[in-house]
Amino acid sequence: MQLDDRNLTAAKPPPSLLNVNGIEVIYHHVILVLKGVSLQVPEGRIVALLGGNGAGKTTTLRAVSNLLGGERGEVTKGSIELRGERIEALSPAQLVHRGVVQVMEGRHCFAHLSIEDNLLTGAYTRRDGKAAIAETLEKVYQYFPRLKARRQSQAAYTSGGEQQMCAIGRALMANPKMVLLDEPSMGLAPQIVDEVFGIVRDLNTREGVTFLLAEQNTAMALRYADHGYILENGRVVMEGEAKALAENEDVKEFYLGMGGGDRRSFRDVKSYRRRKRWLA
Amino acid sequence: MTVAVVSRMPSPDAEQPRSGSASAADRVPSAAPARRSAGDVILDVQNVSLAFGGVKALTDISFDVREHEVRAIIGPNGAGKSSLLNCINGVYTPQQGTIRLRGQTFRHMNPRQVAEMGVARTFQNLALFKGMSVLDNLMTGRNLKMKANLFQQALRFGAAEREEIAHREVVERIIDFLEIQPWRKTPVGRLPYGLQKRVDLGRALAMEPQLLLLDEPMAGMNLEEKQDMCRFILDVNDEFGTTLVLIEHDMGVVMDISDRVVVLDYGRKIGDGPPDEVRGNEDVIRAYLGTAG
Amino acid sequence: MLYRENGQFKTSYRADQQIFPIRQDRIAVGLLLAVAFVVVPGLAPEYTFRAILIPFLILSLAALGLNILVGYCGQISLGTGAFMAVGAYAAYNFHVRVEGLPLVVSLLLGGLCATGVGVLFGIPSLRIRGLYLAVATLAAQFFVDWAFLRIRWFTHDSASGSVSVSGLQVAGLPLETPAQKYYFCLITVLVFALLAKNLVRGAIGREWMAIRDMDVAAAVIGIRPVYAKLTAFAVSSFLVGVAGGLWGFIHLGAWEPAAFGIDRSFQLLFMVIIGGLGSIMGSFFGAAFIVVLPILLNQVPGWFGLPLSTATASHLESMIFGALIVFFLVVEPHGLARLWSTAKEKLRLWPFPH
Amino acid sequence: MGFFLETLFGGLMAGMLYALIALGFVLIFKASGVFNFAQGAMVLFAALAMARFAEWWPRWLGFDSKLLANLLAFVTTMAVMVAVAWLIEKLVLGRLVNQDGITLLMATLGITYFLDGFGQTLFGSDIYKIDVGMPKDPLIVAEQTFEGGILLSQEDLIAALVAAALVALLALFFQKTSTGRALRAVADDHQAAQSIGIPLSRIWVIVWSVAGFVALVAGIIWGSKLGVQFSLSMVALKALPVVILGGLTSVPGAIVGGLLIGVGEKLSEVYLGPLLGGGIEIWFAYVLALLFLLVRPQGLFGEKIIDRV
Amino acid sequence: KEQFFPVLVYRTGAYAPNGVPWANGYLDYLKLVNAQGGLNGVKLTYEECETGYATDRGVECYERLKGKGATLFQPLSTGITFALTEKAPQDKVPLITAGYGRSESADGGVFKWNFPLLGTYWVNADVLVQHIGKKEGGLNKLRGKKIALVYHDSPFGKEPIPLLQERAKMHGFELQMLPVTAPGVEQKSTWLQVRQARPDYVLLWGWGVMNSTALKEAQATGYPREKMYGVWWAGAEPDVKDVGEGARGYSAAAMQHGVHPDAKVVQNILNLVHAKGQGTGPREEVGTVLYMRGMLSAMLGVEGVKRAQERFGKGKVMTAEQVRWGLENLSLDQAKLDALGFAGVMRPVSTSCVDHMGSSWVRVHSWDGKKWSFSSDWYQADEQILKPMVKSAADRYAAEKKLERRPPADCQS
Ligand SMILES: Nc1ncnc2c1ncn2[C@@H]1O[C@H](COP(=O)(O)OP(=O)(O)OP(=O)(O)O)[C@@H](O)[C@H]1O
Ligand SMILES: Nc1ncnc2c1ncn2[C@@H]1O[C@H](COP(=O)(O)OP(=O)(O)OP(=O)(O)O)[C@@H](O)[C@H]1O
Ligand SMILES: [Mg+2]
Ligand SMILES: [Mg+2]
Repeated sequence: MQLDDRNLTAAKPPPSLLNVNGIEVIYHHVILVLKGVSLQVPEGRIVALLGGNGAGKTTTLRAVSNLLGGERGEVTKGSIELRGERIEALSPAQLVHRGVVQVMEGRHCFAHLSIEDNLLTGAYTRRDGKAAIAETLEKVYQYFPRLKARRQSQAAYTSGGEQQMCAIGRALMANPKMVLLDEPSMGLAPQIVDEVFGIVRDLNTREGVTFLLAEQNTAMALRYADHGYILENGRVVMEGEAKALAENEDVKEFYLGMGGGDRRSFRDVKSYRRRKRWLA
Repeated sequence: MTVAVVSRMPSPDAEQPRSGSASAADRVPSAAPARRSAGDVILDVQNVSLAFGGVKALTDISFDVREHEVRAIIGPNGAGKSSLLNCINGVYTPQQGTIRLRGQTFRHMNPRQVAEMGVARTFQNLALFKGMSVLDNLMTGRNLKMKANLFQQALRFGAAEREEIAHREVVERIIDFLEIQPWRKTPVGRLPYGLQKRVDLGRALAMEPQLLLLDEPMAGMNLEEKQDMCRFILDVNDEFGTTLVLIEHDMGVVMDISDRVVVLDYGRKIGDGPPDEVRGNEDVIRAYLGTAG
Repeated sequence: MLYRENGQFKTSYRADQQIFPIRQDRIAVGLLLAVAFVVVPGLAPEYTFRAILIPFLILSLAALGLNILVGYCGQISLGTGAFMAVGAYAAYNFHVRVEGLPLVVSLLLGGLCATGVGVLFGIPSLRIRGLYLAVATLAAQFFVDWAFLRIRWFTHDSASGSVSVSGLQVAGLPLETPAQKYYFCLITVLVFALLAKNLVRGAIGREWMAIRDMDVAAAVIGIRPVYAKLTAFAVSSFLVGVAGGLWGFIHLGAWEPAAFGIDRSFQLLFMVIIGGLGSIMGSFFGAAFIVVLPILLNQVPGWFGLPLSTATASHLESMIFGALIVFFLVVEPHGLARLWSTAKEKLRLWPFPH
Repeated sequence: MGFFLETLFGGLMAGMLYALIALGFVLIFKASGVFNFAQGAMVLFAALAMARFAEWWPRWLGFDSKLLANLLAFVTTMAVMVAVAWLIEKLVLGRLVNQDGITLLMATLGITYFLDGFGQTLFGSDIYKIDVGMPKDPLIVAEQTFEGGILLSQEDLIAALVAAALVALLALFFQKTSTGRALRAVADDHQAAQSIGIPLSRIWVIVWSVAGFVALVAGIIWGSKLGVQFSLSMVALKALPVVILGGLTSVPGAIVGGLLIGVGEKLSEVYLGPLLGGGIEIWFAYVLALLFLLVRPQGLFGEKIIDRV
Repeated sequence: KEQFFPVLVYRTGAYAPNGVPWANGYLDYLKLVNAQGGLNGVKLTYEECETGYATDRGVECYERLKGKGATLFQPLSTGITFALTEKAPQDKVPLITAGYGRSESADGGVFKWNFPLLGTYWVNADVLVQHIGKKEGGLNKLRGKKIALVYHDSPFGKEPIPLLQERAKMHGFELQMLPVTAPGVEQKSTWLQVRQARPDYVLLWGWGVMNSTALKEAQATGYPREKMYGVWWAGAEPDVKDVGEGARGYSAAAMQHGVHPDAKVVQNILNLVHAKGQGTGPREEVGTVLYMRGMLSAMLGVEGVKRAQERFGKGKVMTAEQVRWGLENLSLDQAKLDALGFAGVMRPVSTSCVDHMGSSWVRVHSWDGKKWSFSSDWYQADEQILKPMVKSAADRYAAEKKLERRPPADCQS
């Protein structure tokens, strides 16, 4: 279904950094997950990817960063372009060299390494010297003081939230141009969630880093993003300026929980299984 | 047998008006506590301390959980919330303190004993059996209740088969309820993160616990899904009187559905009481909630 | 279009819990059994019985046993050969020392002895995990090899350490011709495969898999790791022990410890992994693959009239064998069984690609 | 007493030789999480190549300096081992990213078969000789102190020194370089390593090449000791308890494990063997390792096995 | 008209260096027979099958080739021999285990289908003790001496033990047993024990890499090679080649043959087979110890067929059962051997219904650092010792298997 919000995209001036054109992704040769997803991420913007569990957000990000191989998935149709260059055949490492880094869902810290070593491996691709790396490390510690306190602990023995910070920090260590963030807020205390989004905005405005952000915390995501896509069942069902999306009645009802204007209490929700779907 | 109990599992039918104690008045968020008479203390944690080498994960924590209540634990990252749950169900052994569970006092808890006493839990970092199907994952939750011995199972006649089917029925109801029917036979390793969380919950529910410990069950869900989950948790709580201990970072959820809240900070307890009271507590605001509240 | 489950609705959980819930599968299995019981014995030449079918069946049983341990319970074992040896030598001792003991009983008792030894060497698994556990099982392997070579009592005082049996009978029927042996193996293997299948799809199977996938979580939902691991060792080594007995009694007739050496352990591990970890069917696939492939490879040059020397052929065989292992792992790390189910999945969708 | 010391020394030397093979295992495991069963086959392959090239080069180029022949053969073999590493990455590991340890282990078993067949096809399956001028005759020391003196094998002594040097070098590499850290990251989580830009393929080629180098050194030493023939690949089985006792991830562990196993098995065979009928050293090595593991399940120096929910 | 010879060999694996020359010799001899016009006009055909010295693969080879009308089998591995001994009677195929296999199978009264022609390990061991006794100046001089048996820890290595124990009892020497785990690449502790015990002699019962390793370890521990005597499987070129000078002085049993580059049959092979480019292996190998052994083994099989033809019809293809009769009634006297080109290589062989061994002539040869050469005269194993041992072991086997001894009438079948 096409929504009028489409029109709003037309006015976008900046050139798109990342262009995903109608990709299809299949896992294990038989499970078709993405059924023609297209999206644009303009340079220097924050784009949010929204949608329920199993909509295909993670899969989209994996397709972009080319991490599908390890999951036995493959892109079977469509193309992905970074600054006009096709990148489906590039290795993840080459993408990192081009400045695209992904923060994986579910943390994936290096269990046996200390937090600090985890962060330092993040700078593996950097060639700008020890001093510059140390500087970034300091910056990450500033963002997440908790990490500094736990720097010598083995990552496996830190708490869930600490690992999440570690994963985000590790990606930032690469000094990326574009970050693919998969559910960054998961498992973080509210203050830290604010902090993370603060960092996103900060990097975005001050260093021009582009973000593609898969997030369940819709309200937060739409607050910080410029543009949003809503995925359902492997298809983009709605897209538009973040503000416009936040105003949309359906989005309000299903993603922001404000059907009747105010936020409803969790205690008041009367029944389940009343999910409306754009594509049923 | 067990099946009878579970047939009272919340009906999956959406439109049917909800019965029982959940009257409209109960759902006014501001009038949170005392929805029903608070029961006896089911779990009593006394002066528990836990350290890993130099890291003090928990220092002298005491709190109790009463029957039928929804007890939330909140606190910043690394405060020791998950560690506390791990102590309760015997994964970690605290260096100091005692834990009293339904009248019995433990120093060392053995996970099996704890499970036998009707305690189930979900995990923060998914701890599902990745190679097994959704169905099998939930069925393991019922293993404690299965009685057939090895030989009966190998031959699979009569009792063993009947038992298997009876438990399957229970599990199917949970599957229906969690809306994961299409994935019944999919290995859980292939499910998206959010669904895996649901399966994790389903496995704990399949144990029909009296005390259910939930470690961030709603991380990675969107609002709509969280609403469902809350509804569900409340239903379980209402209908079976299952006592719930819930760790959650979403303050909306915590404030709305919990009866009492414990706040941890760097291994210490800095607050304990009904949501409203905790929300107003200076220490809690400073340590956790931030100015936003 | 032929392979559809459309229209086959399950009206009871019992129906859904059958071993083969899809009708076409049931038909296929029925046909397969008919072939195995009726057609094959009529057609197969003696060589096929002795060199392919019988070893295939026996090794399938051993692979099945190993699969329970490695595939279902996640405990790596490199000592399968040892447990086979225990089964074979124990059965031999019962056979020669107890006058008139029926063959089947000897074999089962052999299996039970293997169970004992298996559990004994399984005890370290309570503390040691993963590859480290391989050491415990290798200790079993080398120790058992040594014991049967060195301790003459086990070999009934034969000077060379080699033992032999003959004149086997089952329920009064002689076990002489290849076809008789084949039937005996086929029935034994089918019975045990069925029992094993029941175990793995029942409560204990789920306990094993739970321990394999995440042992801490398993403990939290009330599974005792001790019980789960030791039963896995027990069941596994029982099956492996019976297979060992069959291998010695039925296939070889005379054997020495080298028949159950470390190579055998590796061979079985190959079968299990190539066939598919955690799949009963996979054990059969794996055994077929590993038994038949070398023989095929060995004969292929002959068919094409290629004048390869034995050495070259055999080196080539080793290379192709290695390459195929890698190839199958690359195509499907979960083994032939998974490849098979993916193929079925595709068939189900056919003619549409997805 | 003299005999005890002799046995002890014998055990220590044998242990160093095991350590040399064990090192190859540790290296690859530590750097990629792959338990490389093909290490034995690589030793054989490298030794075969070395022996044959040392024979062929003088024939091809028509000279007869043994030193030059050995040098040329060494260089050629090393090049071959790098090529093998590259192929293994391209055809096997590169396609098995993010798979379970056991799948990878299996793949290396496949490689083992392949290399065994390939090596013998290329280089023949006879017994060949590597002659790098190792002294063969025994050295008797301390003849005044003990009757009959203590016998040392010069060959083993040299081998042990080489092994020690190699271990020191590798330990340094892992501890001190950022590549060392990246290698350990790869072993922990292939996907996450990829996601932060660690080029798995390059890393693997490097590691397997280094393992090839270690295999070559081991092949030369063992080959000149035993002669180059198929059984060489079986010394890997003797290295297994060593790696595991020392800890799969520890380079120094390989040495310590090697020494313990070497001494343990020689003493047991010599003093316990006659009571039990002999031939016990092979299982004794494993039982010894097992006993240590019961105390420390991750081996003496291995990283703690992570066990957390 | 074709007589089919299955050839079980191992050209790969740990024992390949020893297996290959044997196999080449075997094939070359069959080729030679064909080049000379076959067996009274019957052409010999053959097919190799790789066993890798593994019992189960050997059994598979047996099953496969048996189906193609095999004349006889030569398993070339003690393990495979044990397995086939149980199968051959049913399949009615004779087994030749020339110089290996089970020693008690020399008793044709019980082992109808086994033919350990030329001698068994007991023969081998017996002669080595005799030789040592002779060096010491008489068997009675052995009293109080110590002889160590370093053996391959397998049925093969354990075969000689009963005989040596018997001899030890008789002459009062001490027998020290030192097993070496297969394949035998690790022998340090074995040789430390040798160094400690300082035995007067070491008997080496090894195969494959174990032999060269033992010699190297002996060198490294300074044990004199002159005091080491090997079984005939430890006395060929691959065992000493890469030890070279280090093995100088080492001796081994040679059941009948040794190295014979000049024998007439070898010349025939070179002229009629190799010269036509049909040689199986490299030319240099022809005439070496294991090559000779392969050739000899083939010859024995061929002569068995020839003998059978004498009874059942010249120029006909013989069945396996008929060949069995031929093998049981071999009578290769010196004249026949000379005619075949084996002059100087071996002594007469003649079998009978009870004696399936046919000969127990053995020499000893020694390695001088470059080649093997004979260092003793002919010996014969001591019947007095051997016979009762063979009989009692065979009886035991028969009892276990509930077999009857063959009645004399059966000898004509
Ligand atoms: N490794 C895999 N193998 C097979 N199917 C997979 C795999 N990963 C994902 N899928 C399937 O792809 C679909 C989309 O999954 P994806 O992880 O992209 O969802 P998501 O939008 O990220 O959900 P969530 O919010 O829960 O993380 C799901 O139906 C899932 O079953
Ligand atoms: N097994 C362990 N070994 C060492 N340290 C540990 C272990 N488990 C937890 N810790 C430490 O104890 C502290 C508390 O961890 P815990 O997981 O309980 O935090 P949490 O409150 O659940 O945090 P989050 O909200 O981030 O999940 C952390 O600093 C963590 O690093
Ligand atoms: Mg996701
Ligand atoms: Mg936590």
